[in-house]
Amino acid sequence: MTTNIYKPSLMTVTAVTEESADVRTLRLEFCDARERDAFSFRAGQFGEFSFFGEGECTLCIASPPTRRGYIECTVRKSGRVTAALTNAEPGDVIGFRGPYGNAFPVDTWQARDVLFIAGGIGLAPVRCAIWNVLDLRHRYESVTIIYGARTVGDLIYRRELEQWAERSDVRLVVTVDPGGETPDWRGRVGLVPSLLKELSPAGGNAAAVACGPPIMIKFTLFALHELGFTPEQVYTTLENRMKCGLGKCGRCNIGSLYVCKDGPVFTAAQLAAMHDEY
Amino acid sequence: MIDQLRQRARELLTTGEAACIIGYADASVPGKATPIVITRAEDADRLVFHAACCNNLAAYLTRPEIRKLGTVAMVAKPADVRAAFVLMQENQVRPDDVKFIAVDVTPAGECTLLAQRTREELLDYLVKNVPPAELADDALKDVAALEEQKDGERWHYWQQQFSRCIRCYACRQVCPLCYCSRCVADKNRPQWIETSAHGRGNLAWNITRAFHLAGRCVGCGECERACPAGIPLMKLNRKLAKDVRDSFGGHAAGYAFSGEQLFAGYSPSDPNDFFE
Amino acid sequence: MAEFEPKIAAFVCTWCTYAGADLAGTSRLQYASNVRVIKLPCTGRIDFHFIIKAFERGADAVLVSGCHPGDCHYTAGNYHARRRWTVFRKLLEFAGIEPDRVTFAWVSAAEGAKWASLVNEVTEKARKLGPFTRYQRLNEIAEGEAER
Amino acid sequence: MRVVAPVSRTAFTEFAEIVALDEADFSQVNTRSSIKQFLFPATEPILSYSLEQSNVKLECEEPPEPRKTVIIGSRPCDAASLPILDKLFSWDCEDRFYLNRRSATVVISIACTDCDDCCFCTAIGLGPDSKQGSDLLLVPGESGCYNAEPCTERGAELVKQHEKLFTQSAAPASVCKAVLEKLPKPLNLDRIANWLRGHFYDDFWQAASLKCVGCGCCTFLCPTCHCFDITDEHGRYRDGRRAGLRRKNWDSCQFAQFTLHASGHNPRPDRASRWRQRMMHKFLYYPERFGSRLCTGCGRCVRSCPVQMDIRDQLKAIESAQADDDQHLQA
Repeated sequence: MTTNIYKPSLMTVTAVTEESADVRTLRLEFCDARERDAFSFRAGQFGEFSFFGEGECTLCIASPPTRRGYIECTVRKSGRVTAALTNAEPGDVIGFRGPYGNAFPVDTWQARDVLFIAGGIGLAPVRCAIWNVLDLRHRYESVTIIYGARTVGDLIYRRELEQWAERSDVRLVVTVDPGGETPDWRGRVGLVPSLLKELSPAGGNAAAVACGPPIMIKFTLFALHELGFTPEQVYTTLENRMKCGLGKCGRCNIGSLYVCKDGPVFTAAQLAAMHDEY
Repeated sequence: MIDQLRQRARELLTTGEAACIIGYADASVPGKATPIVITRAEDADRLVFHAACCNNLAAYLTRPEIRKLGTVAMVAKPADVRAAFVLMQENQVRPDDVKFIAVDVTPAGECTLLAQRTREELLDYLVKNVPPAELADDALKDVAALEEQKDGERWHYWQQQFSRCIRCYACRQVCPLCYCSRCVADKNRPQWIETSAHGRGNLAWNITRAFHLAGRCVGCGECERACPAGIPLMKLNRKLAKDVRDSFGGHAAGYAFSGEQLFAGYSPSDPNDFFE
Repeated sequence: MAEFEPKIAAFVCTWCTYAGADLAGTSRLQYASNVRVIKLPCTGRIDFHFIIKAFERGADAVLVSGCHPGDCHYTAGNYHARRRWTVFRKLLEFAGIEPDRVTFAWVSAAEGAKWASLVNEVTEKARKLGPFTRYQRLNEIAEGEAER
Repeated sequence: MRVVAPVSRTAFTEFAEIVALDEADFSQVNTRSSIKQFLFPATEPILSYSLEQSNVKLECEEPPEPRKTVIIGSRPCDAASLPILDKLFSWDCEDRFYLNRRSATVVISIACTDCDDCCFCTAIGLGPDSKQGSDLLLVPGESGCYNAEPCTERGAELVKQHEKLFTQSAAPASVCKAVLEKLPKPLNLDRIANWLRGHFYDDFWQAASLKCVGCGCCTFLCPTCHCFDITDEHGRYRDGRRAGLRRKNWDSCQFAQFTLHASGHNPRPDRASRWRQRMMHKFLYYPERFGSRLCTGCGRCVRSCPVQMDIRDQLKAIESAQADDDQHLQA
């Protein structure tokens, strides 16, 4: 057993899915079978993914805990590490530390309606929870997914969007921002918050998860409030810059909360009590 | 002198010629001075100028927080004026956005408020009265002493100095001419300069800092003064100033507020003797 | 003991020196094999960081070469570069790096023979200087070998 | 084993390894940088790897065996930083890089008989002869001797091991009295925390940080600042494999990139928000989370600030602002 809390496990990239021009999903399997067997996590947790020689970056685990034997991460090319990760090929070995942070309380959503709202690459953490819920579908009441992206080209997990669209036990609405549609686009055009108001899901016995760009979250939370969702019913994940993921390096804090330890999942009620440092 | 300075500051603020004054105030620690930004005429009495007023206030001219305030009038020592001139030359500061409350210290150590106000007047003053401090014979003595040593000794000397660097970047942050919004030391694609405070990273950083100021450094000495590790950074800056002077027709930075920056240009007659 | 074979990084402009090196090759000129050539669009593109990075990666010497003054493909890239190096090489020397560790040269596309003899000369200089132990020591410390 | 003490080899005094006691200089008020460097160095490898395409090997995976270290001549303000840092590096999961060194380090402090214009330990609830963090506190006596006060079991053990160096003495007259008179009055730190809690959004921060140039001097010299970066550095090839190190490096909340997101968004986009973070972290967040303040009053941030920012002035201003608020409330 290592005493080095910064030591990553080695994982092999077993599949790479091209999600959009600059977004890839990597499927990863532990090189060490014992590590694989010992590993478990909960939906919403994150890890430190590293490409050796380039460094570490913080990403949520995008695959659900209900699927064992592998994890997935979805990464957008934006810096030194993410560029290396998006260029990774099957067979490459990368580092992983985790799981870290808290999780979506999916168990407490049982026998309730579940509403998932995501924007852009914000679908990655939500996807983890979506599959978690869908893999145990009988435990939950209605499942609604509202997903928006700036353009058609920015939509990720397209194959899964099709799967969800085909399911009778899932209501899926996909939208792109005005101007982001293509001639053959058959989904909706419009912003997520307005679409949400139009669909007006009932807040009474529901849990909502909302992830996406800050501006979308802001207006989505307003909309949910108007629809009668209490702030305690609404969850989101924050992604402040982190280095250690372990509550040591001192950069992800919002007030005296460490996003890496007290988050990344927060309720809208917690969010409202926080200062604007995310 | 201080009454005149405060009077001038009040004037600039009340007439609206300047939205703020960057100057010096007495610091909480006795005998020291600290930069101060004032926007109200009644605060002009807090301004001071004496031997402990060392910061190069031109460093504030490019800060977003200061730019937001509007036209700046700065209490400026010759080195500060020179730095502001380089900033103008490099199009970082619009000449009309800066007013000078120019001050100097006479050879006898007396602080004076200069009558010169416009940049043309101040340039004339600098050219006539203020030779570049970094090129003074006395200042170059320790450079020459080091040049005379063997390369191994120089290597050892600088390694000892750089080994103390903790990469706090105080040298960069106080420098009026280190204004890049993202310094090459903070870039990582590619990572030209390792961020670690080990010998290799520290050498790369200190060489880079010095060279990026070649032909631009006005010799105010703030980097060396700010360095918490006591690295003699001015020795590098002076060496470069000297080589630039000797190689490029006596060039000294900050004696022009327009025209081409030294390393933005070239001459077919530049030194060629070191090429095979 | 085998003779020390220095590792030399050569940063060259693609229009002149690289073509010159090519000519040396097609002319079947024999010269030292110690040089690793890194091709850049112009000498003006050869940043001083390249030289430092070469030493950080274990080079014993560096060669920088491009078009003769007046012959730059981009009119003045080599003039700009020359002005910078005039000062930079002295800074390196001041920091304690032997001047012979870095060589600057103009080699045109027609000067295959000059390239060959230049490489030989640079290699000979580096061989005489021996391994760049000063910088290697920094590398060892930075790479944790001192502790290992 | 190594012995570390203040030495004056250059123009200023710094902690360094010594081989003979006469190299040490115990006469200075304090050293330029703090003792944290011996437990939490400015840069340290936390992993080494080598790779050849997709074949990755991790090497040196464990924290190194620490060198047994005796720090002698640290000031009580430096020693006091260690119990504060212990909390951070041991809560939730243990950073053995720090903690292994910590348990291999003995701290012998010397109480202060002098201070300078920047010292303010008394304002922060410590004093020239505080024992926090020291294993053994040496209080200068009148005849050139030191009165040794063991503060931990380790300190007591040390005295026992070296009995012949010590003689029994009556409790000496406190030599710290004179310096106490020169040191500032205690601040009401609870009052300060109260103000901070209610003034996250306040013009104060803009005014207080306007002259800040945003260097890392204050954070790097601070004995309690502990934020770090993790970075990879490729090295040269070794046996045909690309080798490299992952390093843990000091980082500073005053740097713009500290919190910069990959998207370009920065939750702390300006000097004011970064300075606020430093003050809040020291006097509100860390106390809320770990029960102690991130400040020992060593004065280094005041002494070395290139623009003479003075945290004491700011604390005083905050304290009196809250006092006004309190009074207002009562009235």
